[in-house]
Amino acid sequence: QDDKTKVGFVYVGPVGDGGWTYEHEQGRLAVVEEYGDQVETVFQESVPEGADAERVMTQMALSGADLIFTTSFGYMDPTMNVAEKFPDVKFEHATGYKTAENVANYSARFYEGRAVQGYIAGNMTETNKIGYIASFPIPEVIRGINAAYLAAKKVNPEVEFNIVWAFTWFDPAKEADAAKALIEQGADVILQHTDSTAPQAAAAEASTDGTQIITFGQASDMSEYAPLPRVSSIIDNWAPYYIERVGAVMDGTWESQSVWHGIAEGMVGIGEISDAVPEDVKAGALEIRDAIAAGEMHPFTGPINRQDGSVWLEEGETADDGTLLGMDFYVEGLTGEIPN
Amino acid sequence: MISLEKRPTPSRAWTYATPFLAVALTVIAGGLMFAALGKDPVAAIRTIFYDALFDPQFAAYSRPQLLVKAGPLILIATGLALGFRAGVWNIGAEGQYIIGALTGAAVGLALYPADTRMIFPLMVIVGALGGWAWAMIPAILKTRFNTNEILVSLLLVYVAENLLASMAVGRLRNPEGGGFPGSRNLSQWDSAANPELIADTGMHWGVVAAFIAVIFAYILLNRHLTGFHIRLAGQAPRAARFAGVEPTRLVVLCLGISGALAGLAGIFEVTGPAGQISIDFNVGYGFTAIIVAFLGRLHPIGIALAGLLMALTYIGGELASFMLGIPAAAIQAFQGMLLFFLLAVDVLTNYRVRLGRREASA
Amino acid sequence: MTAPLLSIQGLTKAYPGVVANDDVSFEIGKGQIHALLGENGAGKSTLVKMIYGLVTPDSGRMEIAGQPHAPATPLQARDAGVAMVFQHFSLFDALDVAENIALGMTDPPPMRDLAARIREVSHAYGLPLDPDRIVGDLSAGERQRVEIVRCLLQDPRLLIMDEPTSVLTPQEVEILFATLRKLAAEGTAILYISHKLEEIRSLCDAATILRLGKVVGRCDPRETSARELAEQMVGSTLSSPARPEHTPGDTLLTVENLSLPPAHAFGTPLRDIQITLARGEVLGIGGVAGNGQDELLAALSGERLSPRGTVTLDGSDLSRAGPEARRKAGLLSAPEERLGHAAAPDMSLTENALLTGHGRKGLTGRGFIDWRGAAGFARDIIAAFDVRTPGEGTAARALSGGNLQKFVIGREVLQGPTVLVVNQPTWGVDAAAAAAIRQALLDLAEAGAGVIVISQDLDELMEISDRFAALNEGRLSAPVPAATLDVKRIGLMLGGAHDMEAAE
Amino acid sequence: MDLSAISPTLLVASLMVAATPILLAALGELVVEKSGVLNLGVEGMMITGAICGFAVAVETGNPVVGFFAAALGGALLSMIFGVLTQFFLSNQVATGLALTLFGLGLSSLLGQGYVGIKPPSTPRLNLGPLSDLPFVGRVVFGHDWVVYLSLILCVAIWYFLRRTRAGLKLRAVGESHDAAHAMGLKVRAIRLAAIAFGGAMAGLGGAYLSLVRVPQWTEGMTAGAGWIALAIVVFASWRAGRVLVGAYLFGGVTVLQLNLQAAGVALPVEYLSMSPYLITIAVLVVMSARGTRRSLGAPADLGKQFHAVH
Ligand SMILES: Nc1ncnc2c1ncn2[C@@H]1O[C@H](COP(=O)(O)OP(=O)(O)OP(=O)(O)O)[C@@H](O)[C@H]1O
Ligand SMILES: Nc1ncnc2c1ncn2[C@@H]1O[C@H](COP(=O)(O)OP(=O)(O)OP(=O)(O)O)[C@@H](O)[C@H]1O
Ligand SMILES: [Mg+2]
Ligand SMILES: [Mg+2]
Repeated sequence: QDDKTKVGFVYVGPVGDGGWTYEHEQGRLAVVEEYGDQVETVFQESVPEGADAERVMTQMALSGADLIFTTSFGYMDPTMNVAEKFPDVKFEHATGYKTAENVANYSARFYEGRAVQGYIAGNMTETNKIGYIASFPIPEVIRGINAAYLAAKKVNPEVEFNIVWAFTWFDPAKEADAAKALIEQGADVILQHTDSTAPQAAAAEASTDGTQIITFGQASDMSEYAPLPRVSSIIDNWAPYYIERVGAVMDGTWESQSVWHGIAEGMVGIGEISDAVPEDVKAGALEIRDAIAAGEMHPFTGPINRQDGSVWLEEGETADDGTLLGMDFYVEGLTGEIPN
Repeated sequence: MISLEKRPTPSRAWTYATPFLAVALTVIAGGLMFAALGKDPVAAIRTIFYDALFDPQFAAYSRPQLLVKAGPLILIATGLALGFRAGVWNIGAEGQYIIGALTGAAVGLALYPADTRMIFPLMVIVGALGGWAWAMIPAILKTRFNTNEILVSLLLVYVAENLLASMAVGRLRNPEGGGFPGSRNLSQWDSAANPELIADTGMHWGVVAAFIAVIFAYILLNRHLTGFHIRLAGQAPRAARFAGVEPTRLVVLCLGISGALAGLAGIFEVTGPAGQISIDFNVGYGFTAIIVAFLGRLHPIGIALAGLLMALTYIGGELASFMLGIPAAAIQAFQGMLLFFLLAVDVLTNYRVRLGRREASA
Repeated sequence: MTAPLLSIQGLTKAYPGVVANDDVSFEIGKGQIHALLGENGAGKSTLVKMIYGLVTPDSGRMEIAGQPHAPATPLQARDAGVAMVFQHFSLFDALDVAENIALGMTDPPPMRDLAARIREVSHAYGLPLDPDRIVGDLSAGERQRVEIVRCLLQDPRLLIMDEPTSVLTPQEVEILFATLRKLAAEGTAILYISHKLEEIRSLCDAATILRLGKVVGRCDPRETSARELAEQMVGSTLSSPARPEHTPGDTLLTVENLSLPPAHAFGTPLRDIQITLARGEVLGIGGVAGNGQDELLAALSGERLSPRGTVTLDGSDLSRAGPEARRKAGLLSAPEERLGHAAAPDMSLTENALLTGHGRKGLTGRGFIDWRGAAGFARDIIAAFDVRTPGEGTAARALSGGNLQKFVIGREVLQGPTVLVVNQPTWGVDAAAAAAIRQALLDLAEAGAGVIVISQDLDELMEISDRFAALNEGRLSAPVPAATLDVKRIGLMLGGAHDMEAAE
Repeated sequence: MDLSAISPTLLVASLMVAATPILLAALGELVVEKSGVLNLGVEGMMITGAICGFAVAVETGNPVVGFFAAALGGALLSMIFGVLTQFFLSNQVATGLALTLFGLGLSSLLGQGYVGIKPPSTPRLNLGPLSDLPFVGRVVFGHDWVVYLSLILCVAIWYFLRRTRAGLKLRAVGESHDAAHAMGLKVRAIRLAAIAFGGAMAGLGGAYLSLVRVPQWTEGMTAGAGWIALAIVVFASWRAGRVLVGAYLFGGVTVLQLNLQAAGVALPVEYLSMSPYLITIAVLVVMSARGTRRSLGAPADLGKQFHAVH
């Protein structure tokens, strides 16, 4: 056994998905870049959640990995199981909530980025209709919808959200159809919480005749659609975290933790706001970004009511992480029901 | 000019030799592909076929995993093969697998946190019934309305997937899971768990069920009149009717058995290796099992072997993938090649190859 | 006779384990109607397939009108002026008549013109056809016409017919023969294969006899008796079935007011069928193919159920009983189509013996199969009925037609039926095998069973029936004693002459 | 809920786009099945077409060349199936499934350098004032050339199968390969040609996804469209016209359910997303229950092995 630190990554999709897994792969490459010969990284792509994940993690542990990043929510229980069998191997599980002596978890406050998006969207919409392509009705997604809506509503009280649940993280054709349906019904801003660039392309196509549709990159920058229709993006930037944690293993300072990083820590990035956005809106958006980063502002600051009109947050009150993590309700003003 | 001549009876020798020939050809073709991708072909092939079984670092763990991976494949394929033998085309086992897992898990979760030995058996029964019931939809539509069962069973897979997703984020969601999708972990609840029966063998109830199914199917097909009728109906439907076989009964029987076995595979998986109902709980066992069934030449023993081979390519493929950095896609293509070669060389079992057309037969 | 049109020299073709044609040589003159005779498996079909380019000979030469003839495909054979009517229909059920015919032509005219020509030619030869009908809807006789018209449209120099008459009425046979004679007179050579020796005697002017792939004789059939022909084919002397005198016993089977709608789009309904069958009696049912034979057999075998009270055996009502239950009660049957209906082609003889025999022969216990017993039963059939096969493990498809037919009949006979219903028991079977099968049926009746023989072979029915009835468009005429009939009258009955009752 | 927000014009126009990939693939499979061959590898051929078309379109900057490449790629891949089933007499069901597995793997290998790239666009045809007519302008005259090609192909395939001698031969081979062989038709050659054509059509369908409908390349992007195409052929009872109906019905329900969601219709979302499948089944049941045997008729020799004896 050489003294290289071996780091494993378990991916839920192919590294070529251009979204979620792609960004984690960028994080891995950043680790290689940072530590060069001192690390050896291995990864396994397209690992289904469940039994297969458990096997892949075990085999990685057997192959001598010191640290394993398991990058999908569904890997949580398998990670816990395998970690129990390999107390000397460190595990980092993304987007879950369980920890152990040798299991840390990490997640990103994407909703902070959603607030910036919502601000731009609310300012830019002319039809006051914003389309939202959602994947599954889980807290992560619901939180994003709420954050974006609150920010948009603040700058544009007339704004209305039309939400389509695609029930998939990734089905380009379906996402394209969903985007088209929303655009055809008058939405001129499309927000997405699914991973493909199909909605961007649909928006680009629909934009030709007079009306301009704008979109935002999701998971990755999707800059190939800038400056229009993509006017900005939320970028998952795992690199700083991965570099830090690998470093911690190397110098023996690794400890289990549970982190929820946002714009401040650089885990959530706001992609370049294109020139298609008017100067003042751009400035406003950057201001929000910086305020959030500085901890001066919280996207969920009262007064906020739940959809049914009951009070959630009093004036000036900010949401606690517990409620946010398990968010299963819409805020007041959103129409429709969360499917379940 | 090469021509083929049908053998009066299939060749025994080739029946056993062809799988090896196919593997050998795959090794060559796959090696070329790995080399073209800039990977060491020898290392890749060795990792796929050898390391998973014999490498001291992995074998102790991987070998039992072979059973874990092959179990559901064999269980489902055995059921499908009965139908395929009878000319009943259930290609929706994936859906029956999902529904089996959903119904079984639902019953278990409804009883949470009761602590009794009866829960697991109950879940297994309900899971089998769930798969059975889902397969009865194409069966009844076929017998009542003459609707094509291939199409209906296939479309129902998508319906089942939608149901699964909505259950995972809805009804069956773990109330203590902080709103995250997915059910409680069943494998961590003793009353519902399907644990490893003998430590480090990978043997769980699903694997036991798979082997029982293989034996059952073997006896059914070779020793029992019902199995004889199944084979008869597939080979000569009119003769079957003349013999007194009710086609309707057979459709219901075969779809029922294959659905129930797929459902069983689902419930064993969700209570064991997978542990919980999640949005993407199904990983394509139902479709892969179709290939396994045909690779095993629709023969129960053949299916058991084909299932194990298939599992080896998955597990060995994973090893090769992360040890050597081979893209998962290349492993998939490699599996495809193996299947192609297995299917191609099968011709030697049933046909004699003759070179030249004008020579008298040897 | 002028210079030969087709000359064949030393043609040899071997299949694994069997030499189908061994150094065969003969010639056919222009305008000659030449018979090719031989037992089942003698190699007749193989020979003509080589002439038609479907099978490539291992060695030997062929010439047509002096030109070498070595067709690699049927297309080349057709270009050389060869046309062929196949032993097994080579028709496409889902296509219409015109499309079927177009497919058999090298260079067909546009569909509209072709349809007109089909009408014209088929009428000219007395074989009227509607070009727009779907072939699957046609009766067997009409399907045969399609094949023949397909050949006629090509103005062939050599017309090959492989057992064409087995599905035609005597009247239709007459029309066909007239057609063939006309063609011959116009100079077309005809190579004619049939097991019906009387037909050959009346039609052909030369004959080549094959046995085990070798030419064993040539003769002028007009001057040779049917018996002599048969003996040349078989290579030994033949005995006709013996038909002892007997008095009918008590009634075994009654069919009353049996009516059934057609089972499928192409089927024939059964209309008000009445049958009584006595112990020891053979009832012959004649009729042209497609007039309800299959349906009648299905209604008796239990493949189709009929209203209560329509089928009664020994006093018990079997109308609602399936095939298994009927077999148990003693009502057995053997359908016409051997491969795929009476027997499963890819299954062994053991398995095929089990197919109908498991109940009466006690070959299963609580559903589990006694394979030893089944194999034993199969061996018994093979021995008792002289089925020529390497053993009971052989697949049914590997048997020649005649041998498989013996096996199928034997399987039912050896189960000791109370009543046995057979459809076309000797279809396409050579003379010796046919005689053996008929004898077995007579022996069965002798032993006290009732036998119903549905057949299109009138000679056969005349030979073995006690009483005779005709099936026409799903209606069964009242039976008449066979002894009182002659072929002409039967022909009229078959054609549906409704004056039958009046004639009584 | 605001149903008035759903514009029938746009709905029809977008369902045509949504249906085109499955229409193309299903038409190809129709021809294959008519020749008596059951190729379950449509998904694999589609995705191979998707990447071949995408890569070549990106490299050449010309989507038309891309579509050609896609057809070629699909056809080449289908030849693996063709050789295995026609020469090695392998089981068609298993070989087709293996082809899908292989195609998915191959396509992601080929596509490794093409993630996140924008392909050259395939514009709507500009038919001048015609495109500005109300409703028809958008629905009839407002599409890209591939949509028209798919419709033309639909008619052409109908014509080919029903009216031409080559089509007659192809159908004959599918009905009874033994009889066809006895008639001197080259059963294997005809089937191989049909398989290649099916592959090319599936390739086109895939390329339509990656070049027009989505448009981008991502692994596994066909996401089951090939299976739907297979289902549509059965649904259509092997008729070109009904393939069109089936594909548009399926595409229509898919698009409609998203529109209904976007309009906030208070139906449970999960039932809406199942609806394309459930409605297809329902229509099939109604058709089967009423249809006669022949109107449902699959080619009689579909999926059977052909082995000519010489
Ligand atoms: N289909 C069959 N026909 C005749 N005999 C059979 C058949 N199946 C099994 N038997 C008999 O049962 C006995 C045991 O057969 P076995 O169970 O080994 O079946 P098998 O088909 O020969 O083997 P396998 O299925 O492994 O190829 C043998 O003596 C065999 O003759
Ligand atoms: N394709 C084949 N493969 C193997 N053997 C064959 C094949 N075709 C025919 N034979 C064998 O060749 C011999 C001659 O068959 P052929 O069909 O020519 O006989 P036939 O005289 O036409 O008989 P029938 O009167 O029953 O039609 C038979 O033993 C048959 O089993
Ligand atoms: Mg013959
Ligand atoms: Mg014959």
